Amino acid sequence: MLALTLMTWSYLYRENFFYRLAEKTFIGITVGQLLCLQLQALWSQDIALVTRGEWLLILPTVIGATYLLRLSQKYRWISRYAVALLVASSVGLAVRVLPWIVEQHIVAVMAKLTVLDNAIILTAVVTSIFYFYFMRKPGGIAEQISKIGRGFIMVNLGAIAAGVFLVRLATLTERVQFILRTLGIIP
Amino acid sequence: MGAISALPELVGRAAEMGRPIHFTSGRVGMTSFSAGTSAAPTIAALLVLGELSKIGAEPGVSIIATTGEAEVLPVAEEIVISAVTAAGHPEMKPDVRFLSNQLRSYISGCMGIISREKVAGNVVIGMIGMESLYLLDAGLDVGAMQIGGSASDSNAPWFVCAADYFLIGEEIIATAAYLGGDPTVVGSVAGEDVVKIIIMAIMMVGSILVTAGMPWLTELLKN
Amino acid sequence: MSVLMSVLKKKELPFVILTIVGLFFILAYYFPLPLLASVEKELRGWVIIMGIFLNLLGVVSLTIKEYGIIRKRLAGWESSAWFLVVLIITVVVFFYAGSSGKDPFYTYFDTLFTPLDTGMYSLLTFMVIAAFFRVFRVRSWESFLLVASLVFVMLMNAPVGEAMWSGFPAIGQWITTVPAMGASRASEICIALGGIILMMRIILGLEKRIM
Amino acid sequence: MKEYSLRKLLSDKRFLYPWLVVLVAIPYIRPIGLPVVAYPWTKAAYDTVESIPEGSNVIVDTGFSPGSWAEQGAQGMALISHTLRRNCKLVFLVDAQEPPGVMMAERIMKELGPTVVDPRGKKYGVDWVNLGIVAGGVAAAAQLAQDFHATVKYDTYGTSLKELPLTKNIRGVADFALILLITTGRAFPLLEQWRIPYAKTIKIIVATMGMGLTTYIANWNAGIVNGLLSGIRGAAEYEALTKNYGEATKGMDAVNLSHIFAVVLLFAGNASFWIARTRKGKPKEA
Repeated sequence: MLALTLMTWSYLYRENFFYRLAEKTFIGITVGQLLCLQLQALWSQDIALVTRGEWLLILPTVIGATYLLRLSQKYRWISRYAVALLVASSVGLAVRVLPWIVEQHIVAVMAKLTVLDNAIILTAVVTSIFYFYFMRKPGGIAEQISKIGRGFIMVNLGAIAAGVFLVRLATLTERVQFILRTLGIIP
Repeated sequence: MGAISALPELVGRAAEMGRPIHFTSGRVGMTSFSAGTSAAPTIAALLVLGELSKIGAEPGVSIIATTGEAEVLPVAEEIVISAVTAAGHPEMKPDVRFLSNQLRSYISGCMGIISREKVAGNVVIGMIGMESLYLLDAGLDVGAMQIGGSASDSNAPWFVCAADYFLIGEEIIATAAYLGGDPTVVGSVAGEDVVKIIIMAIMMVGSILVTAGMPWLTELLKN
Repeated sequence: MSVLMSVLKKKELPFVILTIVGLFFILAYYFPLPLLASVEKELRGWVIIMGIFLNLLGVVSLTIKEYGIIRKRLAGWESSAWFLVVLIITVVVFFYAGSSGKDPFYTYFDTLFTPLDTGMYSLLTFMVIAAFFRVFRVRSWESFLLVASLVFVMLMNAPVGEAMWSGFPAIGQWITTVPAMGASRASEICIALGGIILMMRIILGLEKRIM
Repeated sequence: MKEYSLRKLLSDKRFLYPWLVVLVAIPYIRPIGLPVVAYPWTKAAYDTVESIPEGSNVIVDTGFSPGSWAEQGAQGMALISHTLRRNCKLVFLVDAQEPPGVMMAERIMKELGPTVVDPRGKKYGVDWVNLGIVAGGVAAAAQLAQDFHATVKYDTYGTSLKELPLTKNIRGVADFALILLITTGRAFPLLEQWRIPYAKTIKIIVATMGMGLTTYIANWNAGIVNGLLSGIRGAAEYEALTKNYGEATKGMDAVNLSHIFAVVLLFAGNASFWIARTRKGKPKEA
């Protein structure tokens, strides 16, 4: 186990044989697990149900199977229908975020402006939206406001970077502790 | 937006050096994981891939696209095929590689490709999760020119600092729309800007009302 | 027959299907009638089943690509061969040992997976440190704001900041809850809006590049 | 050109890595122990656990994977050891989204067992139960609140819940006093389906990753969440509040050292950049 961790860390020096070994092992086991779990799911969620009489499920099975036709140059066009369905379902799901946005963000901003912080939050939101106001003309007032918004965005990104550092550091401490334990330096 | 004009520069550099370009739209897909917010940036990223393939078709630059979600594979291939056909090079084959659906495993594969192929350009765009800094770091090491941006705020800071051209948040989606040079795009974006003005107006009016002790607008929107 | 085939091969028909199904999903969400809801639930189930095939497609195409590298003896074919070996071992262990509960497959998988996963994960800390040193440069007033906010929030997170000056945690907390919060809300709102516009363009068939 | 080569060595990023490992390792070998001052929301979490009656039932969602053990595990251990010392009975469950969480509940109890809690007192089935994965999302959570036994029939080992002394008499949300959400974001919908409708009888503490903090602070201000822990820092604060110092406190030492290191690097990187810039009159890329 220690060896595997060190093999991934060897990338830090440069891409090398040990890293490649670790990488291919890693992809191999995860893809292998994916293959097995999906075959199992294909049986339990689909074929087993069809044989039990849910005939309607034959349809998605056939459509799904056309994805595999992509591997052939000649019949690739058939899978285009399945791709259309895939894009359609993703589109349909994406439109659902609207009510959530209203509740989570737009309503949350509305607060007593007499509190200085609330006023600053409102300013930050409005100026930052101006940064994403694409019809602005160069040199116009919207351009000036968007620059302030960009400043707020940068402050946000800095704060995020600090948070990410803390989170990732926790994982490193766990690994270092593991190495020290394996080497017997600490109990 | 600088990143649009940077694509030809990137392709030119790759053609000159005779090295490939690496493209990825990240680990998330369109229907499965937190679909609501990741679908649009992922599709927008794939449109950027299409544009990249179109520009790269003429000088014959090979573009390695990687993905961590199998459902991106067929969509990306379709987009690349139609892009290279439109550019008059239908013989170019798309090189889209599904690496693994597990995040870190996918990252290890991407890093391997970037450093082994010594890519000339590294385009990391879409709903990029924690893979952002791994891929940018690998790109820096091989001296690749990097273009990218993440629609997820928590991974955007690295792009601002480590990429040569970066896009923040919604700029990704807008860039992808503008790239095609389609006249209907301007109309859609103008319409969206009007919505933004309305949202800002609602927020300001709502705040003033709350300050004045009349929170009825807030109550109305909550339902 | 050949006429039918050539019509089917064209791109228009998939676009029509895309529009119909996409509009249906939107309608079913905003007008939750019982009939629409039940059809929508059925369709969601279909998407999951189709997802199984997509994953299989991913695995098969990856395997074919790696096999091609081995057959042509391209550079690095040895590592591709190793990948295939690991893949086959994993599949064999899975189906030979069964897959539920605390059985050999999970022991096998965990022994390899956990150190690789946490090892890769912790690599990121090194990269963050390197990035701080290499690329977090104050080039303009914008990058100055970014770096300044980074420093203050870092000194809020670490207790040592408090030990140095009690102002660090106070400023750090103010940054995270006031200006940063505002900017992140704006960014979320705009991404959602831009996403919806792009999706509507796709559904209405304005975005021809998608297929 | 000796000076030049030295500078080249110093500017190579690989030079930094061993230092980081050393800085993180030092506190494990020789702890430093700078005091950690608790945020108000962490103090609120402590007060919440203190406020529930001794011996109450607590429902715990451990929806995180082994990769986040360093953060979520530390928070879980700090919170759960406190509830156990107040003789609370624990019911663990996870959402289908995070299957490895089932093992995480076991790991927390295993690592706690011999150290903090008196191992003689705490028994499986009497003091804690692991329901395993409860599939079905929002609908399942709502049903679980109203009719516990109709939703889940067996624990993760396949024992009937009607036979276990702890779960035998549980009917629904009314039998619980506290929810602990120890998750990495996509929480089991206990917040929506348990806390908000039954806010009078049940309290909730959320232990989130460091990055999820801002979202939940808004909820804490609004009174939806009673207490909040965030990342390894939250765990260390909680350990300080309960005076039960463990992994997170040692981790915070590593955090201190490495944060100082990071700030120094930021300044060093920028200083060298500006020196190079003023000397050459144009920016030098890294």
